[in-house]
Amino acid sequence: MNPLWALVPPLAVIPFILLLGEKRKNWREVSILVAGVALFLINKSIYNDLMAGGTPQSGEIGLLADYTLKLSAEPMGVMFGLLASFLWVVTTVYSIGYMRGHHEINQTRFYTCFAIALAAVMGAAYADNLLTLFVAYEVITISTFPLVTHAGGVDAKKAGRVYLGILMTTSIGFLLPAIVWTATVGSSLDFVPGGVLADSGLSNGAMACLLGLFVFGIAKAGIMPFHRWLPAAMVAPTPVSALLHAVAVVKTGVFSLLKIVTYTFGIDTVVGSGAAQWFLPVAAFTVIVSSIVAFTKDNLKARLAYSTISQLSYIVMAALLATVMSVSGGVLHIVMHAFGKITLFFCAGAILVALHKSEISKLDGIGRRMPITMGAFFIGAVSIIGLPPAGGVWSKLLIAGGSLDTGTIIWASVLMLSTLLNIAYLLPIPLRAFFKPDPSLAPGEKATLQEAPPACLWAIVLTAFTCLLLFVYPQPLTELIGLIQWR
Amino acid sequence: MTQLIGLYSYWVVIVLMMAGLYIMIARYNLVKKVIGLGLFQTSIFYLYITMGKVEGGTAPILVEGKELVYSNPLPHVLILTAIVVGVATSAVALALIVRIHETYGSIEEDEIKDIEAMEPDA
Amino acid sequence: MTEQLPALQILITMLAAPVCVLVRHAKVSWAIAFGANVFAFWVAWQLLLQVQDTGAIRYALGGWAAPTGIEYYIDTVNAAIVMLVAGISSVVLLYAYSSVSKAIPKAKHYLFYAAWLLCVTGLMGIVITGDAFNVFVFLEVSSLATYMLISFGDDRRALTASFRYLILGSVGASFILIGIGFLYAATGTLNMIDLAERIPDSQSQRAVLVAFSFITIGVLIKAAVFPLHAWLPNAYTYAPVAVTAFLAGTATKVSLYVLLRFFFSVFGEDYSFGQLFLNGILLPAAIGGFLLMSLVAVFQTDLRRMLAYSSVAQIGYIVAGFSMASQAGLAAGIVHIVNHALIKASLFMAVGCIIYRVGHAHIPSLDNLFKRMPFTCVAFMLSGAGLIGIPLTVGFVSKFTLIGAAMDEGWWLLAALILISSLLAVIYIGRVVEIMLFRQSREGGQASTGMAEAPLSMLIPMYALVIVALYFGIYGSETLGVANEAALQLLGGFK
Amino acid sequence: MKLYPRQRHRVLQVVTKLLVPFVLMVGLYVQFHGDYGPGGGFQAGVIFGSAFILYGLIFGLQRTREILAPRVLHVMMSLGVLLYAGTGAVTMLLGGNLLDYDALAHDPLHGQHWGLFAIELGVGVTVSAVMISLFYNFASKR
Amino acid sequence: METLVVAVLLTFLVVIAIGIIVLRDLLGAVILLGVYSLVAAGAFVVMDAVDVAFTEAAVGSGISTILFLGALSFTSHKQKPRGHDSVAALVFVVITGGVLIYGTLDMPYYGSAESPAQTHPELAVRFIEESGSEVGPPNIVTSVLGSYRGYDTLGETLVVFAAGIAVLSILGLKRRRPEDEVLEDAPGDTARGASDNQQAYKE
Repeated sequence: MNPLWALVPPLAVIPFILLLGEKRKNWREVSILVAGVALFLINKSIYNDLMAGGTPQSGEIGLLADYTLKLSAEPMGVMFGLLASFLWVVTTVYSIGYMRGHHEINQTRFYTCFAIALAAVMGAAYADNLLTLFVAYEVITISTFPLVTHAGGVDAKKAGRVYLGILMTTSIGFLLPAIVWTATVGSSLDFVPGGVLADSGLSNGAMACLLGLFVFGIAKAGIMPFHRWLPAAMVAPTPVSALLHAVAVVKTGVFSLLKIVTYTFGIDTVVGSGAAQWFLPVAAFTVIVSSIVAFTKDNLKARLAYSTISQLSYIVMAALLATVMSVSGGVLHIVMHAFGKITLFFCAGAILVALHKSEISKLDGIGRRMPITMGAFFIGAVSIIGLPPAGGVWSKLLIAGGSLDTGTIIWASVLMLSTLLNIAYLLPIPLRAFFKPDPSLAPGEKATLQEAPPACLWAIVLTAFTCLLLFVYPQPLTELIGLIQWR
Repeated sequence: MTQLIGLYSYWVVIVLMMAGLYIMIARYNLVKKVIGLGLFQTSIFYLYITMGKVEGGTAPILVEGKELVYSNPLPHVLILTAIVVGVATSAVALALIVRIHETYGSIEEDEIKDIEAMEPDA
Repeated sequence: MTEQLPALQILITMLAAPVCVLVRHAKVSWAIAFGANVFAFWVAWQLLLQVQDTGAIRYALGGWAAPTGIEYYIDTVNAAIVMLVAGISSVVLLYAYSSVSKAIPKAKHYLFYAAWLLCVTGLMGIVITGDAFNVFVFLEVSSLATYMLISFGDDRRALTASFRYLILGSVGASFILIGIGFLYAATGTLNMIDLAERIPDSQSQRAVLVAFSFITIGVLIKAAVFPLHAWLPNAYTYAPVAVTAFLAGTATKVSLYVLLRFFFSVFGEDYSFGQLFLNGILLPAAIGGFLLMSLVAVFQTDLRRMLAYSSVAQIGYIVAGFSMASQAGLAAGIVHIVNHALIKASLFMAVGCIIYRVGHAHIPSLDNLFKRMPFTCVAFMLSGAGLIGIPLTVGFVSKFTLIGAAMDEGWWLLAALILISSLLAVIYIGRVVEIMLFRQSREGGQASTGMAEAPLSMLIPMYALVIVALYFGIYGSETLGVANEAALQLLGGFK
Repeated sequence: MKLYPRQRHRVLQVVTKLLVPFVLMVGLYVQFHGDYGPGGGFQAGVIFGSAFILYGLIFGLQRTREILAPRVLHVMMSLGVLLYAGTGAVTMLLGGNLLDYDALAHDPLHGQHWGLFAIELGVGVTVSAVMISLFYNFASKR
Repeated sequence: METLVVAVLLTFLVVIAIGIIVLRDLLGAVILLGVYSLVAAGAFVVMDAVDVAFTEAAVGSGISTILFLGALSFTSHKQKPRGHDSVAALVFVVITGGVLIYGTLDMPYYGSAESPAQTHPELAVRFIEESGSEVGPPNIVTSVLGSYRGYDTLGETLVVFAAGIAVLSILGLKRRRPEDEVLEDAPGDTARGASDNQQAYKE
């Protein structure tokens, strides 16, 4: 199937959203769900095509004289597309419950921007060349800006400034010149196995500069010091945070980086030129420091945000290590982390809707009021930490294994250290919820069940279940990764 | 020395042009600026006409049956056009000055700037 | 018929101007002006197709073959620019109908449209002529009409802005006149093709050099290239907004075209850039323009003035493209001429809509405007995104090509500076967008009184331009293709 | 322009009345004799205009306007341009290029003659009308 | 002889130009500008440009002087004593002039018959030799103006037209009230006139 179809459902649903509006919100949400399911099916069909040995691709649009906009499916993109479309459905289900439960305003605008962002994510997933990827990347930035500033207050405005400021500055200041440079020295901007820069004649130093422009230019990957936008975006409603932090924005960042390393530089070029050596320490630094910062945050969403920064840098490291195993692990980690983190955010939102609490220190004993939510939280946390029986363990193993290929154990030990920190800042939350006494209850009083709206709950259960499923049955993903052409 | 004689008129004309330009730049009075513009342009006309002159020539009006040397008519034509353009520009400039004086009560550039500096943004 | 197209290009709008004065009726003269412009646009389109098909067209006026007579010389470069001028003029005229009816006393409408027609005629005349002196004549036609159009502004500062432009513009025109005079003395001809042939052999190379520098400075003033831009901010701020939209899209662009024509066709690339090292002058002007003027734009409180400074900055980009004197650089400059014209015209049209409803364009007082005028604000944002150079807008196409061209030349610093100035654009556009989207916390902001959009007759033309811009932002190869072709022709000299 | 018509001078009035027709005559001469001597449409227009300006200066704007209404001037200045550009259009209709007067008659020289006549007339009409109009505008503003 | 006359006239022009710069009385400067045009016109006659001389005399010293006087009658006659010793302007002007003089150093000398302008076979030479048979009128300037470069003259007419409507729109076209018409013939009452204008502007 032509990957262009993947853009159709999210774009086609926009007129419906606008027309149906606030007055017929049920129909509006039904139409979004229909679009989501359609999108997932389209991605599934692209997946089938790919597995059957086809190379689905679209026609091209001449954006610039020699460079075109074109979509095509390759394993990483299909995986990302499947992930994003699946989570769109789930997030929509969740946000139906959340947005109503939380009485949010301007829901029409919210869903519209959401749909545009999704279309752009599809564009990024199936981008056939750097130019297309860049276009999609920028559209995501802009279409998610109104989501971040959704609340409309002074805080939201400030956060919006930081969000747009960092993402735009880096993408215009670093990413764009990197792409133009690539176009100048490489023969094309296309993504080709083995990379186009392999025989560009760039010196090792220049190669390192170029790679650096990409690494820092893609601030969506959250590498320090350009990570500030992510915690700032916390003012957004929880479904947005879930979307931003689990699917659309951050994953586009690391996904882009993985693709660029694999198909623009070529993993051999990255290793051969030694370019990555300059940036691996930065990624490692980010992993550790953001874990420590997460530890200090009492606000649940802020803690999750810093956790995300840390986890993203795993993938950045995976990309920079540039071995087959590590990059495979990075690709897999996109999925694993997505399911884990979205579960956690859903839970955070559910707690906010049901109990109006957002600080970790106030969560004592809520496990008895919201057992399902907190149970799911536990599973998500386990997956993020990378312990069995959740899927996160596979990707972490792959990345760690890949890092050993480089002949040093530094990077592996960074991962291990961060795992310990993960345990330290994530596990206490469910433990607190289940085992500490609830201070609002008189001694001996039984806690009443106060779960979030059912729509939220369904979504939470689904994602938590997937985390577990991916532990026992990761084969479809590994098969897909096996199709990646490395050289 | 030949150069001095041959180019003397160009140089004087250039000095005249610069006199006009100087008035346009250095004088704050709007009318004076337009006067400077007139001076500047008239001097440019002079430059062109100088270029068309041929030693011992006559005005480019054909006289039947005589072999005469004629001065180059083309600069004349160009300058006829330029004169018209010049007076048209002056007319518009003066009209603007009249209105400026009417609304600002001044035709001195610095005074007008002071007045404008006090006004809020549009 | 087709061989008479070049003459029709000028003649119809030229005839329409006096007809407007004859009918003295606001609506009828608007209709005449609009019809004439649309026709001119159609002719320009046909000409572009014809030029791409058959190569450059030479049209001898009065039947006197050049260099004896005056001729039109039309190749891809100027066919594209004429089309741009006629197109922008048509769309903005459509828009002007409502915009002007509120801003200008009705009794003067017919004069306004007549002046507009004269201005368009002058601009198109400058572009398609192949005669150096004729450039001067039509430059003055358009200039006089422009002074008049600016003076229509309802603020009294429009008068001084117009006067200042008149003085500076006359200095520029006089410089051009002097330059042409020196060229004539050195070569004996006025026809551009003939000039190009005779300049290298001229005995008076010093005169040629002076001619070159005077023409350059004269045109730079007209094109408002930094630091010769002093006339532009006030003129754009106080002229009626429709006029500003029109001028921003056409007048400076035409001057930039003249620059190209003289640099590359008449004097030749070898002379301008090889012998004279012209980029030593152009490059600092360009960089100073896009950096300093973007910075100045950030601190403006009047939306029109902010956009005016941004115009000077964007002209800097164009000149930066020219200064590379490479095919890629020229193509980037030319494509940005078109793209910036589209963006700026639609931005000023959006400002016009705001002024139409709100009565002013004071940025801090536009808070929460999105609620009242969502369509206008969306148009503003889309065009503003183009100014920044966000992908899928035309601005991206030009910026990408420009940076690519700079890197091709190995001018890394220039590429970096261009990027920095794009970031400044993010700030000055972002600031306005933020104010439009959010309510200020202070008292006395816009009361949130339902929707109050500008009339459809203003919105439709504005969106027409926005959509065209989006189209060329996505199918950028179409404009780039023409620009590349034009750049090749310019570098190849007259054929 | 400040005019002081009440303090008019009888001698000036008489002289002007005598002079104006002659000036007009000179204008016409320059207009139609431009082919042979110096002068042409533009100069003729200026002279023609100056006759009215002289009249206006002496007899006051009001009376001059009664003779030649501003409205008429607008028509004249437009017609002049139309005549000129229209000549160009006619040459195109007759198969020549814009302003190729050869197309106006069978004999190119005759064509040139007619063409020059028409365009000089156009210039003259426009210029005289504009000159008088300029005078009106500056004079009526006080 | 001709050269001598031209030199004398040029010297006159310089004197007048200095007078214009120095004179603070605008009326005087305007008159001097008129004289300047007249002297220039005289020089044009000597340099065989009779048509130009005719026009310059009529326009430069006639029409434009009248326009200036018209404008001055509303404004003050004195230029305020400011904006004088502008060093920057002086430097700019001197440099510009220096560049121009540099440019003339290898120009054809005054009156040279061999200069490119005089010998271009398709322009100057053709105009002089062929215009009689190609266009007709003995006055070559008329032929060139009307026919060879008729398109320029069309542009020139447009400029005049543009100036006409520009001045019309800037100054004229006000809705006049009856009392204005009466005032027209009264000796200028400036105070009243000014207030009228203010009102008219507001309209």
